[in-house]
Amino acid sequence: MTFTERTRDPRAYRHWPGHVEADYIYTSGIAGEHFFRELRDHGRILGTRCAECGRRWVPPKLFCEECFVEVRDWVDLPREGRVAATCVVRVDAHGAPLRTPEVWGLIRFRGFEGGFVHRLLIAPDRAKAGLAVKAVLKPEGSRTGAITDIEGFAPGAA
Amino acid sequence: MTARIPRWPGVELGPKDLESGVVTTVRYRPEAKFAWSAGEAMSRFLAELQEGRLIARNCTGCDRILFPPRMFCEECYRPTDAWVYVRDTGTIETYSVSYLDTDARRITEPILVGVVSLDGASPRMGMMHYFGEMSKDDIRIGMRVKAKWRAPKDRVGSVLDIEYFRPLREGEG
Amino acid sequence: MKVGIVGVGVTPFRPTTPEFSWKELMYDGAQRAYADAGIDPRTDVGSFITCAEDYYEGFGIFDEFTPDQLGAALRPMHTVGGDGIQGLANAVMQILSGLADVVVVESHSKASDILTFEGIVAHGLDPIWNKPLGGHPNYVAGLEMDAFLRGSGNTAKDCALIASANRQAALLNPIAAYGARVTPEQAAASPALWAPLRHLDVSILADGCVVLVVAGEKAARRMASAPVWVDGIGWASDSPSLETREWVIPAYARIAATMAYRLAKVRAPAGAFDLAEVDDKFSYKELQHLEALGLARKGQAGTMARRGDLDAGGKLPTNVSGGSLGCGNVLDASGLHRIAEAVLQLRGEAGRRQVDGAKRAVVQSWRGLPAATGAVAVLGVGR
Amino acid sequence: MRKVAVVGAGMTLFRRRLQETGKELSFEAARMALDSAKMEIGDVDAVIQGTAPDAFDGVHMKGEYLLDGSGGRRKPFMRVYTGGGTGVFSTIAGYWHVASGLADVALVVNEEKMSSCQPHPQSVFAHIWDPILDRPLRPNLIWIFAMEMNRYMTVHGIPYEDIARVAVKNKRNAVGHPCAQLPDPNITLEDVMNSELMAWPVRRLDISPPSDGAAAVVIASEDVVRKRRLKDQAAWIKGVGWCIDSTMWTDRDLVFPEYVNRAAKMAYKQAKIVSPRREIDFAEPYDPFDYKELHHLEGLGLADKGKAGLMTREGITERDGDFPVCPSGGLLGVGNPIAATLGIKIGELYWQLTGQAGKRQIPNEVHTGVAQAWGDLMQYGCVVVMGT
Repeated sequence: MTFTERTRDPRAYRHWPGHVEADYIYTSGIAGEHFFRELRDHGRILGTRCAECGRRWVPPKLFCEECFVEVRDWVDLPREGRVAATCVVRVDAHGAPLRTPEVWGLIRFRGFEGGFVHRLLIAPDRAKAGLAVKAVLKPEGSRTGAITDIEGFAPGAA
Repeated sequence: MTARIPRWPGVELGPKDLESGVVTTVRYRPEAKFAWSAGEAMSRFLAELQEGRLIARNCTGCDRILFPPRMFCEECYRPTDAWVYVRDTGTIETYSVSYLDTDARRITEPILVGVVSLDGASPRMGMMHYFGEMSKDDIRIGMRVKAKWRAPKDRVGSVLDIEYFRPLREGEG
Repeated sequence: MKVGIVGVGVTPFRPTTPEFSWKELMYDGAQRAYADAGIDPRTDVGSFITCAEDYYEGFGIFDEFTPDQLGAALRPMHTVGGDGIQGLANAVMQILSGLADVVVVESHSKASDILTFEGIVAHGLDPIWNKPLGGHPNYVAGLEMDAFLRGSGNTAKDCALIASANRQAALLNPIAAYGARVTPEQAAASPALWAPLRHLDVSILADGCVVLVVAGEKAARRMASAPVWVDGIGWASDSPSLETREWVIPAYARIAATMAYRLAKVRAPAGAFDLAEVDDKFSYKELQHLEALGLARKGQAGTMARRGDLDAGGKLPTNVSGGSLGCGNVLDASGLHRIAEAVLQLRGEAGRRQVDGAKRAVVQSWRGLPAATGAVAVLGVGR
Repeated sequence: MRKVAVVGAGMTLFRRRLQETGKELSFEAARMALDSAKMEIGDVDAVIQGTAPDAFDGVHMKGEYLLDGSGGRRKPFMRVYTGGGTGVFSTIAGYWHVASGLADVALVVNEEKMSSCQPHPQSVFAHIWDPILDRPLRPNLIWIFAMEMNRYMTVHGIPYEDIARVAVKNKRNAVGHPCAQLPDPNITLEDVMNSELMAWPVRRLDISPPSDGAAAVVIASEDVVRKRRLKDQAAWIKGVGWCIDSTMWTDRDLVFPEYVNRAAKMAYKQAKIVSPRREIDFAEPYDPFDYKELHHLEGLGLADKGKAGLMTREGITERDGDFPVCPSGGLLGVGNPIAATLGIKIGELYWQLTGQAGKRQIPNEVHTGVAQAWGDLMQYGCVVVMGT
């Protein structure tokens, strides 16, 4: 029913399909470029340090979120982080059931603002906040300079 | 101030830098698929196209025949009143002779495209479409044209059920 | 100067609306608001605002497709890439600036046109740090729920209570799309698709349109016997980065509330309101937002739910509309929907849902995943 | 109503491809604007973001994504969006944030990163059309401008040379702009008229380029201007106006931008301007195509209908002419990162009015300027009048 008319046959209502289609290439940017080159070439994970307030940040940004000034100093991230929150996902990106659940974590690092939201390479029943984890990197040579160069985070032994 | 700024920010990249991995990048293709409800006005409009007809709505408030059809009049702000067929002949309001195809690629045989106001609708009301059976030297604003419909079996309920608008022949319309 | 709401229009929320194009849906919401306010949009309105996002609509520039159906052709109009309460904030500022006397604010959801909603939400994640990891974007909500429950002391059972209560409340709301007799046990046993977040903790998308007519004090008094005044309004964003935003008590809600309370001169929010409409796109969000707004003490929102404080007859009736869980998630129209509910309540026109003697309400919105933006409005009648 | 001024501005280079992320570009422009206003982020009460299609940068809810780079974190942050009109519109929104009293200082940041979109930003323009009426014809963006330009030229009988002169003027003006993408001191009328025919009547040099870039301005109340002693670097916002025309573009006569005219009248009324051509000293109309500068001068009431081309031919609109138009170099010369054109519209008004435009400074003394942007499907106009 639309205001003053009614289409009698509901099958007459049409739908018009469309796709907001485009391909994207995103640059890592100024801060991201340094981070991903170090990760790819040297397996290092870096954060930034704001000269104004002293806060250390990861992931790195060109600016301090707090002071809104340019950040130029790079610092190494501690090897070990701690899981602050977990999520066990049982469906894929489209909502279809997954055979093996995925475990996601929010990982914090002592002395740093921020952290990573990434996969935890553990069984779902071990997904618990408080777990100490380390980054598991792809082998040198197969790294491309992207966040996927980190395969995920796993308990200390990895 | 602007005269005294030593360096304006921005790091320029060359055409190949994104492609060739000179800088690190992420490639992505979003999933953004839709099926827009055509609703009352456009469902009927499309059904009529499939039958080889162009339909409008009239508004007795402002005494206009609105094409493309709509269920409300944007001038009077009230529901429109009735379905009205308009003719498939009309006048070229404006056009372009395009040496770019729909993907902005260069072409040598130009596409003629423009806006046709339709006979039977209120002044200037019409649609965008292609023009055919005329050359870039013939086409002009004010030219009288008629729709070239696809064969009934090939029509699906789309503005593409009209192939293009062609010059109106003597004795037509 | 004060600003008042003098007209509301809400279409019934439905899972799908094949009979309406997005234009026709907007027209339907708008004509209801104009009838409620008793105005002609072609002559009586100074400015129009719509709140919309390109990717929810499927357009490169959705702003193009907004004016005709609102009566805004050849009139001042603009789009806010934000929630409806942010749109209302623009209306308030235009009026206080003297740029317009009467402003129309619209927002809608034609979510049934979207075939790949998850894909669109995922497209809102950071391109460098999050997108390449893939996954169903509700992992963000699952993580946040875990962080919130852990950090605040509320429980998953409290969330199930909300998932049940709001769906049941919606049975009394004629516009609701998803009212249902869901019990807390049923909610708590629904599939843990993003554990700890479960299927019934998540609101379902609906189609609907909400339109407000807003006016400056003089015009409002002329137009409505009892305008609902916007006593305070605030909006704020936390860091968009998942990694650096606040995960337990969201900064966007806290800061927006501080701003709205300052303007409304609310010192002690806990006892200041007769009802609250807060965002519940996920069940835990209602609890989280109640605490961020200072309506519940930290860790106590769940206790309030268990004690019945949030029920229609309780201390602070919350989401008696049925919320997003019961009425449906209408995207950026969600905030306006709840404003419209509060307006009906404050006018005493909420029917079976009426909260007795409601004089002052607080309404809060959140933009949904993956945003960290929200708004708060304090509404009142009298004076 | 309290008075409101622009007290600082900043912008990045405009280039076809920049390495910075959208957030980083926003930060660079915003930081520069704050520095020029002698302010820190803590002085800012609200942030307004202008940015055009999400599909350029390729991020859904692009305003949310950009906001930390724009200084909006943990602040009231508002994204406004009027297609190509956003370049000037965000300043209008900034104006009402401050004029209303809800903010004393507002930071307006506009950004566009069109290079993310592959293989060419043109592909995004496929989605700006009505899905049922237009998209099946797979229109190319340049077509609509060609159709509008044809209608404008033919109805008024304007020779193409008068239009092409605008491109020459603006690309030459851009030579003085430190951020310019396509400055050309030696360009001639013949270069434009002989450039590749894209979609008649539009040739390659009639068109502004796609660009990456960001720009920002700081807007403050008169109290702030007084207390912080910013009077010497303040340009006051005297009037604002905006207007959208019907979506049904195939029902409108494209010969005259009525929506620009209505927006201008709204702004002039507030600014108490009765005779715009006499009371305004220079203009920054939106010039993504050369004919648009003329079209908009007519919409702004700064030229009679069909006569703006004569002003260009007679040199009136040159930087040292009687009525300078696009002294920045415009979109044609500096570049067209859609919303970020803030920097060459509002930004140029600010720099010119406060005598900070350096090599681009208009030789005659200027007291009042008008900036205008245009957007959507040839249907949006917004206008800001600023003065000393």
